Amino acid sequence: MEAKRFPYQLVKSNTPPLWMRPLIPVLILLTTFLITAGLILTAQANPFRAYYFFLISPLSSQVSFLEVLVKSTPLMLTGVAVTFAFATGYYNIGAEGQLYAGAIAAAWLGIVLGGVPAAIAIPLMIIGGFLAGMAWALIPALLKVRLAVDEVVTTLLMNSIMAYIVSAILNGPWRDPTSGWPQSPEIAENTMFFKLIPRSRLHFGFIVGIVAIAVLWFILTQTSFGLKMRAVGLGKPAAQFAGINVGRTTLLAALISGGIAGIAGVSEVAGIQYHLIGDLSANYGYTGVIIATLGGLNAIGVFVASLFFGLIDTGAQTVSRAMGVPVYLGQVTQAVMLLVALGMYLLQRYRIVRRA
Amino acid sequence: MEVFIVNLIAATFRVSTPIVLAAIGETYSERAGILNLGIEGIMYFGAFVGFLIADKSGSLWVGLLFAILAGVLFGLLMGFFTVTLGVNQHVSGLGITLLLSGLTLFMFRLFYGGRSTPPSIPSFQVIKVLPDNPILGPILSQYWLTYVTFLVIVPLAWWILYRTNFGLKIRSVGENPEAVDAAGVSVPAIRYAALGIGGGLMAAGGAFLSLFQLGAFTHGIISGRGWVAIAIVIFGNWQPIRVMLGGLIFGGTFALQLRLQAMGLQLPVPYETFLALPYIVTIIALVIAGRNASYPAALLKPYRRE
Amino acid sequence: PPAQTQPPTTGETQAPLFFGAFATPIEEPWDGVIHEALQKAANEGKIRYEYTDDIGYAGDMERVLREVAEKQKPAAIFGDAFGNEEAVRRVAKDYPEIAFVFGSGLGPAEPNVAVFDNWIHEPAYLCGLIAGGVTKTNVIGVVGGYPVPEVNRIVNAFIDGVKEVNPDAKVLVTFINSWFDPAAAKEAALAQVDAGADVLFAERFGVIDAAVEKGLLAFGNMSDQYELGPGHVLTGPVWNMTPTVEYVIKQVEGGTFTAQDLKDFSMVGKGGAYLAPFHGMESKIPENILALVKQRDEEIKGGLFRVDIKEEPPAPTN
Amino acid sequence: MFIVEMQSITKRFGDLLANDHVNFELRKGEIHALLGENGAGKTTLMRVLYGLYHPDSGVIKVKDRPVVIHSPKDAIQLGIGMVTQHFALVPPLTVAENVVLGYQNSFVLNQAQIEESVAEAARRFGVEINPKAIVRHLSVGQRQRVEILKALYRNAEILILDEPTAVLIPQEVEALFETLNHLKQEGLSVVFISHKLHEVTQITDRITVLRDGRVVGTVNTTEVTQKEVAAMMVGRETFGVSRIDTDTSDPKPVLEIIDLCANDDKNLPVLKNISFAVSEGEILGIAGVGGNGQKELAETICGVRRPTAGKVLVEGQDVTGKSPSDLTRAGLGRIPEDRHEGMVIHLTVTENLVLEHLDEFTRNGMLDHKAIRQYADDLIQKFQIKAKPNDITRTLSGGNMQKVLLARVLARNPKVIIAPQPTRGLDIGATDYVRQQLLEQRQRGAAILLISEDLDEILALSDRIAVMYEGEIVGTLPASEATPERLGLLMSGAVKEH
Ligand SMILES: Nc1ncnc2c1ncn2[C@@H]1O[C@H](COP(=O)(O)OP(=O)(O)OP(=O)(O)O)[C@@H](O)[C@H]1O
Ligand SMILES: Nc1ncnc2c1ncn2[C@@H]1O[C@H](COP(=O)(O)OP(=O)(O)OP(=O)(O)O)[C@@H](O)[C@H]1O
Ligand SMILES: [Mg+2]
Ligand SMILES: [Mg+2]
Repeated sequence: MEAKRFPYQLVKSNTPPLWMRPLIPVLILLTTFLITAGLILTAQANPFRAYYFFLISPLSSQVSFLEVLVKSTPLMLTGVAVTFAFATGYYNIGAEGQLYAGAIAAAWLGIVLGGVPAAIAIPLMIIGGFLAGMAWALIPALLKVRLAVDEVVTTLLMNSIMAYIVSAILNGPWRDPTSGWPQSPEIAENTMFFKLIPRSRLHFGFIVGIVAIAVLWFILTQTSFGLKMRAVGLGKPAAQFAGINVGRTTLLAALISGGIAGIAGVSEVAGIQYHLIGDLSANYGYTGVIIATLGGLNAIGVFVASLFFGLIDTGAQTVSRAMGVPVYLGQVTQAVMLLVALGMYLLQRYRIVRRA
Repeated sequence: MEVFIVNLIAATFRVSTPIVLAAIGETYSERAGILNLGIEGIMYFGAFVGFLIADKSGSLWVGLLFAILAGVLFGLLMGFFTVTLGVNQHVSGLGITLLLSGLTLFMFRLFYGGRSTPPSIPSFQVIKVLPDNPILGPILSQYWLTYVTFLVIVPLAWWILYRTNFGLKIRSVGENPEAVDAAGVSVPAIRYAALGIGGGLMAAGGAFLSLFQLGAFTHGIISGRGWVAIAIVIFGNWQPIRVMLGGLIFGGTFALQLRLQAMGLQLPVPYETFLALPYIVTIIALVIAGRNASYPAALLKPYRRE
Repeated sequence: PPAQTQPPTTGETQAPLFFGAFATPIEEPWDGVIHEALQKAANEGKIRYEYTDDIGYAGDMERVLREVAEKQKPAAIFGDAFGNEEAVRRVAKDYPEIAFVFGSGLGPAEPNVAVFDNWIHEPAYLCGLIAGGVTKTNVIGVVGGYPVPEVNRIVNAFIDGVKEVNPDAKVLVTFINSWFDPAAAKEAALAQVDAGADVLFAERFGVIDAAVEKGLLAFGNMSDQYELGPGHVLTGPVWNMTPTVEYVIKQVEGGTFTAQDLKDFSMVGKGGAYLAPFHGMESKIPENILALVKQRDEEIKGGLFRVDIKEEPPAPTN
Repeated sequence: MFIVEMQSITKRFGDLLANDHVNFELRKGEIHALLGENGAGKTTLMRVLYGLYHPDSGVIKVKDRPVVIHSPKDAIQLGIGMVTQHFALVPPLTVAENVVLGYQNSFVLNQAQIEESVAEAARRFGVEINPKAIVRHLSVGQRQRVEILKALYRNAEILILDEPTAVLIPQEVEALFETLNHLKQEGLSVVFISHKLHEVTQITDRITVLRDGRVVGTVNTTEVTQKEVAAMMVGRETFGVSRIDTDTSDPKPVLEIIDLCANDDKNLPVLKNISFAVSEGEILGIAGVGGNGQKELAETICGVRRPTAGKVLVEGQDVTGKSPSDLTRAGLGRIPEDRHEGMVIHLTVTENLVLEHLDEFTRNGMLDHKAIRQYADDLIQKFQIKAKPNDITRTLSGGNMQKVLLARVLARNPKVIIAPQPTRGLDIGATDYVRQQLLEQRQRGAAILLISEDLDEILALSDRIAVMYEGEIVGTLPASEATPERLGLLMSGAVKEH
């Protein structure tokens, strides 16, 4: 006997209906708003005004809009880095550590390359950061490919090890000689990334980020290496059977991933900080995992997601200042949005139909 | 020297307690096939909720209870994403850590905002079992939760996993959820249960810091202890007793490092070497175990029937 | 729950707007001291005050300062520049009409960057005297965050104080290499206690808990921390930013603000640093020591006694 | 009378109507076959009965009482047990733990007691198994026994077996049938899903045939011929495919295997000095009961398993230990044993078609999308694949997936074709198609290595037949001399013929 049931049900469908696609981001925003509005109210603020400051006001002036781009730059790079790995089925959670590896290299090169023309020094720094990130990614990647040691765990552990390496360097040989603060000496002027727009902080790293997005798109969709990556990511045994060198593809993707994360470190050192510091990254590596996932492991998605996270990061401080809401609202909102989005993207794979 | 070692052992148990609690919690989750990267956030939130409720209610016990309930709740939320929705486990876990660390600080600011000395309350006191014994005296001078952790929670975890039907279901669901489903046992129910227990233990680990060790809540109170717990679960090969040993090794190195510093000993290597040691050792352990590392086979894999 | 910023009250709209830009959460003691002094001035109606905290070191300081300078146009911005030195100085250059008053390890910068620092080495020295006098084991423990100059000079002054009254005493120094990990700090202190220490200096949170648990005496740091361990906290060096804030208010109102080192306003002479009240704990300190402390305190105020400023990492003592 | 009645069951997956008003009745104490081509809806219907799927409409009655089965738990309580094709066992646990999993209500797990009770149940139902054994170490046949015991232990009165014989060796099939007949005497009712008509006619009492999600009819087994049943399944008269003898007077060996050795996943020797040769225009059939190294033989030749010794030659050229892509280039056409492991099912049909030959569609590292599309369109048409080029492969039926694989391999006119279990799990229509294709390739001059556990298939297609037993070739016969009896003796390891 059929029990009484809800007359509509969710049915899995392979292609989401077209009308639903633009609706999804709107739904995500609305749900996030509803959930966080409660928190904003407990902080005795008006949620609508808070969201105005959150999402609109950063876009309302050129200065703050450029700041959104500045904030998106490292996220774009780590997002691309993580996507390379995840698309190949290699779960690199280590972008954070790889970013710092790149940053160490950039700081070192930035110090020693004083006097070398920028046109040479800056490419060298980018290459150096790429190689350093790659080198740090090499250990877990080799362990994975050669010994089948799970990369989720090793990359996560490598992040902690890198944090201690940075701490040891900054509290040891590189402690700033003038301030005594745990930060490296400043990099030479000629190795600093130039500004794209005068009187703003938008620097060359943003271009590097855009290039990374373009490279990701190109490799994933236009090259046979990209198809190999996706094949390995979606079905290892089958890819292997079809003659794809799974180990090499995985290794290469993992190394590219680490290298690009390393460039994110270069961009922060040479574009923003001009020093190596222990707090160089506001968890950009971990946020990269989130951005890659929300971006659906494709270039356009990663681009949009990183801009959006840059916006929220920027907006959070504005809300806090303008309305006296604790600055941590930004973090909470990002998290809620992530979790809501995870749920919604899943919904996208279903259709609502009336029961027969 | 003897005194040094005795004190070191005492400190080792003290330092390991929150990590072992959290690691056992993570063991339950991972045994059921869910990698809970929300651990760091759940510990943080547990530390705060425990403190807040203890402060407002005036009872440490009520505080601890609420911390555990909060942990269970967010363990279950992790379940909602990874079990019910079947979403990527890393991302869900990182999301929960992001959410809870933000939420903790948000609430901390609302309740205790802007004070330059951290709010504090009288904490649970140390219980001395053999105060006069020169060796066991210092070692058996611990908080009650430390005794409970090592004498009850760890052995109980072993017993539950290997000697009860519930444990059989947890292990099975982490190995082959299809089998559990076909046997008429609800896969989500078991996974939710394991995540709930796990979350409760993680939060208890956090609350140990705020209600036992410090009687206070501050920023940075967890400082990565959750990630250490993750490493230790792997190091311990998902077996409670070995996980506990991993926790003790970590606690031991940490305590030793502080003691060598306190003795004014100039170490030939940066002190960070000691702190990084547990992670390095875990990676080496993974390499040695290699292909044979007995990952729960269904770890990270969502299960859905249709 | 308390709102974060002081709502402007009628009649006080002319009061200048001061802004706090803090890299750490205001719960961190260093920025907490600055925040409290500004809040106090605001409560007294001398200024209007808004702030943002936990800006961090990942490059956001510059944006926050620029946005604030553009939109809020405050009369002065207070904050700490440690770890964000360049950002602060870069922005300041673009807004010469705003007074930038920042905690800094470097000097002032024309035309509008004034610097200050916590110069509490003098009361720290006094604490050293007391510690040297109350220790029975002749072992004293100090737990600090990082060995940066601001911390080193407090610790070194404390050690010098100990040495004056008790040259044989041994001072153990441990850095936990974190600004915020009270559990580690407590464990470090317990390790020192196990190594014989019976008096503890708590540069960081967590250490006083160890003293309470072990029934020992301890010194707080930065603010009056008696409530963290009643009956155990003797006193401690206190940093008071109010003299600095009041001075800057006067200058801003008088239009005389200049780039300068405001160091003096954070020292004992101008009331920027002092020994925390004893809360009745004098009884635990020997008479002669108490007298010596009073004497040295007067001498310091009168400029007759100089506490050395040593900024290199403290060496472990015998 | 009827222990189970399923009335007008409808189940949709998206647009697909997997069960369309299906009526199915199971009598107490009968063995009832559920027959139908791939995708006919057999598994779906039984998953509905076992509570794994919820029907969109329809009524289920068990012992004349209408019931709603939400989950396997409900099904088990109603006395229904199901053994799926992919076993639902937990490999690191013991047999006893697997059997009691979810069925013990006590909180404490008493190992000794459960082992005893499982041993007792095994004796009672005549299922031979050691309760203490770790499932990981058991053979496929033994695992299936654990599954059956699991159902019986739960007091199942209705046992569903989904393609139980697909993975069994003939002896194991015999043993299974004995067990089933025994259980039937005890009053057990069995639903038996299979593609193999001779098994169905041997063991069952009644047959229900499904086609495209609908019931074609239910008949008494004794009243129909295999041919009639087959016609019901496919809606047409079937014709078997078989080899026509050709002149093989001057054989030119194309594939040569010389003293090949390899280890299995546990690093134990599984291939022991295998040697044979396959000539141009010849099909060499490798017969043998499953698990005697056939799988590993195919894997080793196909470059996915490393040989420990020996040589593989293609037209005299040594290709031992070469990578899969080198092998493909050397003219080796490789059909994977497991379709799902041979194709990336989340990629499109087009992408899977070119995956093996990416280099040819790459210019300076970039994909030549136009050429790829052209190639895919051609193959889809030529091999009558019922799919669009951009369909995700996962959405294809098993038969169409196999066609994609065949297209990928055969389009290259390979000199050698390795075909392990090429028709496993396929329905009659698809099976015919695949066999036809292999014979055409033979006609073209390819050397074909056909590995199959289906003796009928081996006998129908092979020019010569080699038998594998415990990692060795124990005999090779020309087709003209091969009889099922001689092959059976070799397969059982009783004799060797060289
Ligand atoms: N979970 C599912 N989601 C979507 N479609 C499904 C699912 N399971 C089965 N189908 C589809 O339903 C139809 C019936 O499938 P079913 O597995 O019942 O066939 P079958 O008769 O058991 O075939 P086979 O002989 O290959 O085992 C097929 O077209 C199949 O593609
Ligand atoms: N989740 C699914 N979505 C779409 N189609 C599915 C799904 N699961 C199964 N199918 C299809 O259902 C059909 C029957 O499923 P089944 O699992 O019985 O596969 P099969 O082809 O018979 O292979 P095997 O006999 O090895 O199981 C297959 O064509 C398969 O592609
Ligand atoms: Mg089926
Ligand atoms: Mg099938």
